[in-house]
Amino acid sequence: MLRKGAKAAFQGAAVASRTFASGSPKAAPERLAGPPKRPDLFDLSLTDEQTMIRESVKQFTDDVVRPAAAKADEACAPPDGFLERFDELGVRLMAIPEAFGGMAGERSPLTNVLVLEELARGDMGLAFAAAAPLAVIHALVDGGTAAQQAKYLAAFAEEKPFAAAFALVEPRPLFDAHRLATKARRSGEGFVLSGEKAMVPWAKSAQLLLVAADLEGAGPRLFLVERGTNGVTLEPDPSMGLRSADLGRLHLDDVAVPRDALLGGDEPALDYATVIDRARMAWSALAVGCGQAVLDYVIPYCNERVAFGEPITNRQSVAFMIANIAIELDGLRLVLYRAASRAEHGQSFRREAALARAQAAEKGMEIGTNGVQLLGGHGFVKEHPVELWYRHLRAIGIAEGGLLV
Amino acid sequence: MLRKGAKAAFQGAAVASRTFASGSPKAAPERLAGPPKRPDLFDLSLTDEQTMIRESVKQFTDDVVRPAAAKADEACAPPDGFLERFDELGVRLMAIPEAFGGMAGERSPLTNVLVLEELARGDMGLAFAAAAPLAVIHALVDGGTAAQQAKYLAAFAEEKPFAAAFALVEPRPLFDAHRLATKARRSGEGFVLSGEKAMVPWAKSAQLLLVAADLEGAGPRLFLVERGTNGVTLEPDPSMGLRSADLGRLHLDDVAVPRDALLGGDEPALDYATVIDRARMAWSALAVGCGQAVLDYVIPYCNERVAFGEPITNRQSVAFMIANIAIELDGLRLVLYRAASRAEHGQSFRREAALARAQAAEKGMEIGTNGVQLLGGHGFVKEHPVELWYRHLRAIGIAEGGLLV
Amino acid sequence: MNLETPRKFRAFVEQSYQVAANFFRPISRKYDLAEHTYPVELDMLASLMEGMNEAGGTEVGAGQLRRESGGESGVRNGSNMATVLGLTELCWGDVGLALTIPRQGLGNSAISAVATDDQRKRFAGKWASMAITEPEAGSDSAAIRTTARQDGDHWVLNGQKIYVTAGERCDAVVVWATLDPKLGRAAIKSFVVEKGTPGMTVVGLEKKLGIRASDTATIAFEECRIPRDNILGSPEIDTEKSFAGVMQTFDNTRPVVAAMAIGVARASLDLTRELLAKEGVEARYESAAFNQSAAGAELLRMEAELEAARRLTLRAAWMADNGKPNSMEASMARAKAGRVANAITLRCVELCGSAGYAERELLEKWARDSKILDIFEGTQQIQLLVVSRRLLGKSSSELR
Amino acid sequence: MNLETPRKFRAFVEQSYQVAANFFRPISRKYDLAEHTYPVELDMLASLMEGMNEAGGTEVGAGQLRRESGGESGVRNGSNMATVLGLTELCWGDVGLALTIPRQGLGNSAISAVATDDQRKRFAGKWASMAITEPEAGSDSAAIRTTARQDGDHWVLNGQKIYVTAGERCDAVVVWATLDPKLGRAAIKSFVVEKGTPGMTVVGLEKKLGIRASDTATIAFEECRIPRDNILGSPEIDTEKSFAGVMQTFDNTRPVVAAMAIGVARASLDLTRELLAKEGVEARYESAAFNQSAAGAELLRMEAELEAARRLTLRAAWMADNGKPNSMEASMARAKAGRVANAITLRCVELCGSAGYAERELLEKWARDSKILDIFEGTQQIQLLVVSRRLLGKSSSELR
Repeated sequence: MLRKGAKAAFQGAAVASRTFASGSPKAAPERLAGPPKRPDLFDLSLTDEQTMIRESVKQFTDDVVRPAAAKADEACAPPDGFLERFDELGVRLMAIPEAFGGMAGERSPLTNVLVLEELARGDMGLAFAAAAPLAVIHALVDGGTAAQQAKYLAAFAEEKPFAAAFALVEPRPLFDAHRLATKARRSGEGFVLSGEKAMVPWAKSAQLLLVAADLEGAGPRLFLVERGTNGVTLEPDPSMGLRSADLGRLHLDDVAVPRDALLGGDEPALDYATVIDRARMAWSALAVGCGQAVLDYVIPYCNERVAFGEPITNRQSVAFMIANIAIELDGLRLVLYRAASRAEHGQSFRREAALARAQAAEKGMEIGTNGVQLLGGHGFVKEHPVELWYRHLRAIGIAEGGLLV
Repeated sequence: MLRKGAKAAFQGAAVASRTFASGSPKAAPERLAGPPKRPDLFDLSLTDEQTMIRESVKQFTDDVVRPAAAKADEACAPPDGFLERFDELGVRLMAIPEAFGGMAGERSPLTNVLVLEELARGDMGLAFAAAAPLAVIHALVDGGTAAQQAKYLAAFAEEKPFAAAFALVEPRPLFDAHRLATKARRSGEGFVLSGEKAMVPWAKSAQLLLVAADLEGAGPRLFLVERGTNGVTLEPDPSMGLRSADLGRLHLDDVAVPRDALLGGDEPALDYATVIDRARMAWSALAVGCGQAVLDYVIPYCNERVAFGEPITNRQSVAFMIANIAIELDGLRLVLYRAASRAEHGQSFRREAALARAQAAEKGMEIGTNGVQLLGGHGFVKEHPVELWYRHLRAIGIAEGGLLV
Repeated sequence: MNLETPRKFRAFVEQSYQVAANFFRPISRKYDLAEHTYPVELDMLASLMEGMNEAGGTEVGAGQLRRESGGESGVRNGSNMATVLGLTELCWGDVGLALTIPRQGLGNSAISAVATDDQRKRFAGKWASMAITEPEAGSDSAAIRTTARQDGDHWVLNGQKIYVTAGERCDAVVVWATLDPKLGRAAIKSFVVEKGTPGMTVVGLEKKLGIRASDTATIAFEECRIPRDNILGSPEIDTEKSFAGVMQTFDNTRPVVAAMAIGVARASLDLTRELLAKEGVEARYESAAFNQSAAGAELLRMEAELEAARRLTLRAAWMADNGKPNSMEASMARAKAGRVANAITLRCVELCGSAGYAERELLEKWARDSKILDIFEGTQQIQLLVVSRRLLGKSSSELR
Repeated sequence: MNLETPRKFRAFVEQSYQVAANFFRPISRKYDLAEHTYPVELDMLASLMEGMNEAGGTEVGAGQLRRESGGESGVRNGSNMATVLGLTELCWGDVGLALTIPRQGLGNSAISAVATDDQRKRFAGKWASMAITEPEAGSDSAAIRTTARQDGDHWVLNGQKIYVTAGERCDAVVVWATLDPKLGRAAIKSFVVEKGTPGMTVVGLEKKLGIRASDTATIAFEECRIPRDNILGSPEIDTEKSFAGVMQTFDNTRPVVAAMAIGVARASLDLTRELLAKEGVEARYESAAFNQSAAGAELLRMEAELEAARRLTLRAAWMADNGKPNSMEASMARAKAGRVANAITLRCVELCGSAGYAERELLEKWARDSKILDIFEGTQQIQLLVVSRRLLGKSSSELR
């Protein structure tokens, strides 16, 4: 009944679905190269450009994201104009090739990791919301056909950003990204999609959906589905955390899409498994950012908190718990950076992304629950943000897709 | 080559295999009942008899087992006359029904748990050695045919004890007690056994072996195999811990045994899975005993050890590690006692035995490694027994069979 | 030895389970969403349960704990065990609702534990909360700044208390206050303050991560005057015994909090087992953890951890019922149950994926609720201090 | 950013691996069983390796660590990283043997770190051990009671040291001693004592849980007289700086111990993976942990933990090579690697069952060897103290 009500609301006037013009396709799709090779040395330094981008995101995080987090959590939606404010950083245009009106020079997974990490330091839900459209852009750049790029990248390059989402997770226990229950079958010239997706951001406003579905006979594939298509419903699905991303559940009831909806066409340039790996790195980046927020918060808090006549950080159990947050956080971060830097330099990264994901799921939640524990009763109430991070961090290990680096 | 040499030694004059006379079977096998029902209340108290037995084993442990542990570990064998000294406690005769010359009144898995726990507080390897023949006795009492009982229980009830062993584990990674590689096939009137067993105690002197093998078409079964049978070889197999039990590897090279070797005959009274469960409780009991040894050792040691001007137990990291040893140890102990008391009262105990095993494997090793850690460098040298307990405790979760409660 | 639920409590446990399943579960999400709204359904339940208790001869809720004096012959399974068993069931239903059952507050348990017969009579039927924590003192009870000053036939209380569970809804509050801040723990006493007493004000309610059905109040005392007989225990300041008296409450209530943790963890585990079974994944008891699926092995491990916590908790309650000193065992139970329950509820969400993370199931709620149960009645760290001091024979100044 | 093994070290890493696989592994069990017997095979190896190092321009062993002064332009991958990479490989072969390679002692690393040019020349080619621990002082270096008294052109040492790795086999010992026990850490200095110096006696060898190929000696100093120039660093007692100088060694050696832990853990993991693969069980990288077999999931988890330890270790070495202060990072690496390696080696034995528990495979040996790597150069707890003091800005008197 709840579902029905929501359905009605979201299919009706509330969603002003945009339409996408076909544009004029290039002869071949545009792809972006990775950054130039650097000396073959172990090196943890960032490039000047990375430092610069990180600094500007940091500013945005401190000024906009963190202050908005609690309210957005309560409202189950990002604040009005959030996507526009984020867009002022230029991240969107820097992801779109010049041919479509963007200003992308290169494709750097590592820079994307740094951006996500920094955003999630402010709020994981808002980070998800901010970066969700970028995932669709990245997928189009990496794997779209010339026609798909002309149609959608051009739209993404317009003056104003719009919400888009990459829907992968399905509401099943032990969901496996490589065994999808959402099915696509060929029908006439196009496809018919049916199934359910969970943890889709921008439930109220997403205009374009990148949907993972099992294409009969071919295995998992990605499809571009416009919001206004018949049979597409997005109902709100508030969850433990990530609420500020306006999470929704997507219902695909025999949704007919044209032939051109299959990302990359019948022989996609983009390997599905690689997309999963890139998404896993993205979620690990969110775990790192949120974990850093915990660490940065508990250090001064516990140093100032006095019990039994001394700061509680004079006690080993408190101090060591904080030390272990720092150790596990840095360990996870370095595992992730290695995966991302391998991706950046064209090396295989399936194993490394898997290790990052495993660490993120385990250590992320550990940091989240210890963050609350360190504040004791104060950690349990909404006066302090640690309870929110606890809820966010439980998403790690559950979320798949949604983001890309 | 090593194996060949050992084989020669152990098949030759070194092993004076005894022979077993058939005796005169009773009309029906003797079985022992559990203890009488008690008031249906949650109650952690022991009966007077249990307290008495535990006290006498405690004395033996303090006087004989603990002092012998280090040397027996080095010698890879129990001290001379160990089985005889243990036998003075009367545990053997208390396991054998009166009909065969024993003095058993009842069958109490819980009492057996208490005995094993107390022995393992002295040394896990010697506890294994001491109780190994009892496992064969228990199996005969619980599941032997009248003929098997007449032949073997009468021998067990003779004046002097002899070594016997229940061989179950196989030297394979991820060994599963329910999927045996050791095979038994029917051949004429009897069976032919072939396979390999590991972690068999009393390698040098075991006279009677209870061997688990997969009987074609019937699944896992237990067989009574006399040491002197052709094709039976036991070679020493020293391991990380449990060395004092004289661990060996048993080779069964097409060993022909008579029809009567199948424990309980074709329709065994004793369910194989239940035997496994009882053995799991036994190993959990050893984990509890050895864990208790660790706890009892580290408390005074750490209280006396001074660093940075104070006893190291004034530091939370040390104190909490000890507290957690106590908590996990008691938790495991209670899980085990519950399983044993269910077995004692005729209630199902598969689930509870499995939970005890899971806890024992995890917490046992945790206690073992923390015991060494608490002594720091001193824990790493053989002046202190914690390194031995570390090695013993790694057997938990690996060992199956061997013992029964 | 017998570690099963005794027969005499089985019907009562079943009743508690029915309450959890039929009263709590249906309104569980409703009051999680409507924080600070009183669950009116509980009024009926409270009456019903009182009837039930009278009929069955056993009590539910934390309100009836009593230490036995010991020395009597025979083993007893009494109110501590009943409470532990009952609350495990109720919290399988909903921790927040269980915490806000009228007349079953933690304060009631404090009163039961140390009240005189006269006090017991006077406060019978009152719903009593417990007010210990202050803004500047978390687990550090010696730092309590709320004062109680004797003035003729009255005590006059001044100070502020936070995190008072059911502080708004209750009829009375058991307040920890010091007779003399300079004398440390020895001077801390507990006082019963009835609602409506001038000078006591509920100044605010917390917004919380979990147990949102239960209200958590901040209460201010300003020249709050209560009868002299409202002190629990002796008014004498005895450096050895006084604080021990106040602390003794914990020996009864810590197992209760452990029981609550076990209840919510079992709820998560039960539902997860059910949802995973639909995917064809189960724990197999006959196989070792590493001989099965990862999810099956995790179920097995969680079940074992929960079993350990549960038996530790029953032991602590059994000791209390039989007059055995159980401070260490009470803290062991609470330490183990608190951490295990939090870990289990969080893992269950992970295993159930987005199905567990969304509000449609209660799994995510249980993962929020459970966290407080590793903080209530002393954090994990406080429990470990209690345990290790006892084990190592340390004073609180040696091992801080 | 790049977190791979740099190309310049790859050949060297491969050589180290070959040494581990072809020299160490074949004699690994032999010297585990024959404790206190010098592995004569190592004499040849030591010469071979020295040739190798000269040819390759990189060094192996803990003997060549040097902090860079920083401030130079460009990123450096220097001796710290080379040592970490090399020792990981060697300890994949055998930790005990790696610890007893002639002329590659931890004492050599101490000399490299702070020696003057003259000292470096004088002690070149010497195999130097490190003597820190005393019977009454474990991780508590301030409690050192071995004294160094100045007497004309000499220092005179008195005291006893335990747990001196390679203490019997080495040519010289770097001894921590105090100039004045009353002055605490500030008065602790390190001194090089050459073997054969009258007054220095190896009084005994330990029997150990693991690393039995390596000798662990107790050494007594009785009026042991050494040249004045054998002090490492300044003889001045400067409350701020002196101990820091001595401690600075740790910033170089802790990542090395971490590297050793990583090596032995990888050995266990590699073999376990191989043995499990024969049973048809593997970690699947494309699936989440809970979507595979329990054993596969455990392999995945262990691999992830080891990867985290390894990257932390390389970071600490990279910082040392680039003149960045790395005390905290060195302790993070050592803390993580020590505990992870112990856990992994123990788990691998469990996964391989009796096949892993028996002496036929090296798995049980690695589970014994690994334990010392969570104790060496400061226990786990000491590392956490270092990390938390830095993070929280605490002095050693505030956070003890």
